Amino acid sequence: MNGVLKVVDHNRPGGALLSLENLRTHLFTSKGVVKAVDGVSFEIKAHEIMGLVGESGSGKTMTGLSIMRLLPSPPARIVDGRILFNGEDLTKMPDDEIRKIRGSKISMVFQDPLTSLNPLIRVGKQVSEVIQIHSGLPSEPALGKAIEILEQVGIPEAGTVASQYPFELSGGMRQRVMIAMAVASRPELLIADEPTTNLDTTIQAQVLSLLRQIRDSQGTSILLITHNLGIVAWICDRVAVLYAGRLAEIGPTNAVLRNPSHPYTQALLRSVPRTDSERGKLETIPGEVPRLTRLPINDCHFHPRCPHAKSVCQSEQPDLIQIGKDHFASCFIYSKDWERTK
Amino acid sequence: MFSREPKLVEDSESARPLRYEVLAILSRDRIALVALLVVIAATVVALLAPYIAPFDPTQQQLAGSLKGPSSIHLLGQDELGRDLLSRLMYGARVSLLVGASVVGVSLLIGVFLGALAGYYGGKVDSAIMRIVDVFLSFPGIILAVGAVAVVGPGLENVIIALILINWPGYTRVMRGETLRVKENVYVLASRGMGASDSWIMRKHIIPSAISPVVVLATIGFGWAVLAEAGLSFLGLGVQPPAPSWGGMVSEGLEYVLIAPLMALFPGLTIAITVWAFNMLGDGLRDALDPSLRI
Amino acid sequence: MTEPLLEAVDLSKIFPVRKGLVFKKTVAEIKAVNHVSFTIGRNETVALVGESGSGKTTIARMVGRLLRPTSGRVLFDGSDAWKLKGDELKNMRRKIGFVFQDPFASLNPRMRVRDVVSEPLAIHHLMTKKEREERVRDLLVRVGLSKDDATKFPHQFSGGQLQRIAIARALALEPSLIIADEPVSSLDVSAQAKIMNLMHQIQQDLGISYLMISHDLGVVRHVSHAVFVLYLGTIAEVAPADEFFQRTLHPYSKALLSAVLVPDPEVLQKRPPQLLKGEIPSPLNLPQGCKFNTRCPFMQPKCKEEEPPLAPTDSPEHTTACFYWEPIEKGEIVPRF
Amino acid sequence: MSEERYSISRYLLVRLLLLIPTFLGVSVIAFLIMKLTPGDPLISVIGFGGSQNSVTAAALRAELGLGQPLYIQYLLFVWRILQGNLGNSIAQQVPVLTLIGQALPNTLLLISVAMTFAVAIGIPVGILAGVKRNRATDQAVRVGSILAASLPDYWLGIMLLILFAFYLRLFPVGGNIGPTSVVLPALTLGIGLAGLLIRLTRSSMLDQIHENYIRTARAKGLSEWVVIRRHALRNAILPVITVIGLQVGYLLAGDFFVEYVYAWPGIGRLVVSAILVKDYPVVQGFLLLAATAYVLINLTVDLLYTAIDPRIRFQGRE
Repeated sequence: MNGVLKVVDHNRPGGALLSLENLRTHLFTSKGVVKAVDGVSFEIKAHEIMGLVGESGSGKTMTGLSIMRLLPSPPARIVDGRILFNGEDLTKMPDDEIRKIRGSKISMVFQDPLTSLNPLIRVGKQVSEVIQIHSGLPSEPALGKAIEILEQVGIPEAGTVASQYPFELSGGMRQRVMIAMAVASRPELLIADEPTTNLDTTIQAQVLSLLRQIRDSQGTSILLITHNLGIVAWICDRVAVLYAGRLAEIGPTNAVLRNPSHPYTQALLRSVPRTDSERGKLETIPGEVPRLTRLPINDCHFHPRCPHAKSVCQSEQPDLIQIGKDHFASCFIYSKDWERTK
Repeated sequence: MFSREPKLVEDSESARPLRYEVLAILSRDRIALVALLVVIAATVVALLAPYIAPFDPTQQQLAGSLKGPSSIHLLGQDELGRDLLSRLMYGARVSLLVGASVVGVSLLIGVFLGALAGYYGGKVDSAIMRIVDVFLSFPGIILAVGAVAVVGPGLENVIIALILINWPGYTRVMRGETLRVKENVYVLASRGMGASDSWIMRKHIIPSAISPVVVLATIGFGWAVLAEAGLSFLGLGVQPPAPSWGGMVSEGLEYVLIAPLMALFPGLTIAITVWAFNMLGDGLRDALDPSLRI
Repeated sequence: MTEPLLEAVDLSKIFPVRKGLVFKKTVAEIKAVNHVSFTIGRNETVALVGESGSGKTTIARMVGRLLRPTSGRVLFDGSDAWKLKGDELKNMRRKIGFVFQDPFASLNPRMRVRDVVSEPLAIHHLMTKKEREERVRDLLVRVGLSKDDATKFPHQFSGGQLQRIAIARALALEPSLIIADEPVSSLDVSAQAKIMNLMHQIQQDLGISYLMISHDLGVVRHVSHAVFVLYLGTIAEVAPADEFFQRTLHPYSKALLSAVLVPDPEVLQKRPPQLLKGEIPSPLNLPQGCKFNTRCPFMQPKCKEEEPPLAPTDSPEHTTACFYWEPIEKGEIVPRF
Repeated sequence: MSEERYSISRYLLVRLLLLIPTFLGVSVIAFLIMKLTPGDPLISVIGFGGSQNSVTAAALRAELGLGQPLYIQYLLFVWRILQGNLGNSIAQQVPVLTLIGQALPNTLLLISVAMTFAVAIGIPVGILAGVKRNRATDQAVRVGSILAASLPDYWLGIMLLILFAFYLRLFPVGGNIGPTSVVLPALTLGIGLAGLLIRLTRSSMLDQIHENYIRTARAKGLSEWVVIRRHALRNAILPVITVIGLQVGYLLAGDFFVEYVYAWPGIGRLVVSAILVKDYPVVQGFLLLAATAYVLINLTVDLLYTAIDPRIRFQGRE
């Protein structure tokens, strides 16, 4: 098709830290194949915070777990595509090599810090464990370093906290411990999966600002998985919007949020309740998120809910089309012959 | 708790009434299905024993004493020449009757007292659970042997003794489940609509708390069969000449060096039957109830 | 002004913390709610806003007669809700409906939608079986579901659809007040908007009042007429919604409002979220004086000694529990971050 | 730290106090179970021993307070227990404590060998089955372990006896006549126990392996073996410990079928034969012993729990 550019350009110098090429991660369940991630491509550059947004079932967590190679298997499996990290394909990497990368070069912060921490191990030990395996430090100095890192992530009296158990800490503190574990080996990439979802509003702001500080001070790239467009607006440099396992739109945060181009992004933004608007009804997206087991292969998955849908949307899958500088949307509206299409 | 990602298994089985869950589990779990078939077969044999047994189980035929399997006596004959197969078939009646009545009554008592203790808490709970504690602090089988020894051997007494040692377990599990279930928001919602305690118990607590108790009952059935056979082995169960599996093992013990099959067959029958109930319970438990793992 | 539908008068709730396995004695108290009063008018939505430990859910349960207040009264339609008995109590129950946060938890997964929605009718022995089925179908259609959904089980629906079922159930007895505890916070953005619109529509059609509990000021903005901000069981600020979102006076309300991230990078650049220091104090160990003093950027010596009362401001119906709201607003006290 | 120790000793004290009502209940049952026996126990005793004359019988009657009202008999019974006197065996005219003291070491030996065997087999196999969930290995282990737990132990005992003692002549036929005597009875008990432990370890592992913190451990870059050993196993072992403890309590006499088949001179055989001849001082003594063992084991398990799981430790302090 004319006017269509590929997002991923390997030949660009000073390119991406991580690039996903046509990643497909499917879940093989008794009810059928769930195409959780179905051909997603994007890249994360050094020192940038990349937002990955979507609603339930959009495949954002599966994307994060695919990068970490931490998919629950069975039922999940990467069936196609490449994940290039510093030029190496993570999907092809043997288990013992990916293990060396996990927690040292790429690390992950999960949504629910209480259940994500081992309930029976003191938090200092949990942080020092990751230091020990990747630096080979003996346990004493590793613990000392762990306390240092706990301090760096804003935990007061880190020495005391280190000897406490997760259940003794508040939600915000637990998430700081998780972040400490993730940054202990100064990773190049930090994947944060809904890191503030169960936290209070004022605590959420603190944790997000901590993540930004980490990027600023250590130059860590961050893939921030979230459903909250406000979070994206505040701390992300670029954002990718997922819908039903596919990329709907990707671009610089400013461009995507101020000039949303995919009809889904547009509708999603309009349905966010905002404090700076008026009392009354919100705009909504008609219909429901589709069941992932029953999706056709060749269509735009958003077409049943799209106000602009034409017949082409039901029979072909749109490619990403460039809208502006670094800004792409996968919608036929931006194809040259949209006016003439039925 | 409020994960925004879809659950990996889209339609969780535990979110439906019990009968749907049971069907769904059995349709996937082949081994549990085999176990179910064994249970059904044992039940059919027990019910139809008078019609399908080739011989009268008490009919002696001294000429055939301790004879091995033959085309007429498929599993052979005992010391009095009685047909072993027929005796096993009639023995199934005893085993399953004991299993059903022990489990049935213990289940009723346990569900009732457990729900009461868990739902109301406080003094009701303390009173019920202290009694349960006392019963649980004896080795159950010894208590049963003692109780039968006190009131005398016989089928009814065995049943009563086994109920006596069984109900506390059901009560404890039901109480635990009730404690968990009553924290559900839908119970609070029901109270907000003005529901009475008895409504909440009938419509919400018992239906939601029952599945681990059902698992326990399945396994408990196997346990009761095993226990009855044990008591009969000691001569405390059904009295001769009426056949029972445990009694047959005991009779076989005397001739075990001459005719080992006489003890082998009833033992195997017990093992397979108990295995089937345990297997079925295990299959149900894996899917139904993560909280009950013993 | 007509008589309010519901009046909460000086409500307090203290949870005792007991120690000991045999002889339990109270060793500490959690003051979950301290002297909270508010009224809800007819056809009006009142929002209680706050973070964890603010006591908002406790208040909702006391108002809905699910949790007995330690002191204070709840007047519903003029009569003391906690003194009603028998038929009068049943009558009050019929007039108050509930919608809870997580629809997966608040609907019994073992019941068909039909039985879920008609449960309140069955509890109150209303209508014949046939009439109930008719009513369930009407209710399902009213909340935007199909009549055929009546025979399905909850697991066959999405979170948003389940919340519609929960609303249908709350409407079954034609209540005059619905207490909604975080009704949209566990839902996806697009489902959130739909549920909020549905609640709005129902209010317009049926003239229902809502007590809306939420931590999300964006949601509150769209549905409420009056806003109550709670911090650690105490009211920090009360204002009509339109005024609140124009002009907040209490430092906590300001911080809370600024921490709500608007999905617009330019707005956030102009007005970045204000970061509070520290954690929310434990309700077991409440600060002396103003409860917000440990985190307040405008804190003055007096705030550590005296607890500020909820006092009127220069604007009608706008009250706040801060000694220094005026100098703060005029910029006479500079924040320390 | 001192506060913690203080609270643990207090916790212990409270737990011990809570035993009083349990013991009262136990003593009532121990008392009643034999009191309800129809007929005069001494008749069976005299019939059994054959050597007692009517004078002995009268003395026995007086000692046991058999002529008194029931509650007096009960109070006498409790009074004697509190003095540490469990009475004499009617059948053997020996103090009950002596009989129990002779039998207990044998039973403990049997239980400990059986339990060691069961733990050595059950826990590793259970872990393996849990890690390889739903593969062929797991299914085979599943069928086998449940079968092992379903075998009637008297029958299994007989079969092992025929095979190993009569045909293969590897082990002695019965009694406790040397170190090899314990092998067959312990194996008989151990097979069922191993089946139980396999099931339990497996499901407990499965519970843990799906927890979020296991994913975190993997995300740190730990190898699968370290994830299982350092993270999953520690959490999974708690319910297994409970069951091992309870089983030890249960087996104190629950192994009597095995003791019976192998003529093993342990508690189980002592008690069951005492029941059968209505030698109720022995039965009563045993019931009290079993209940004491049960509660002490429970207490030990609870303390182990608090040592392993900090959440419980802190609840205890509250």
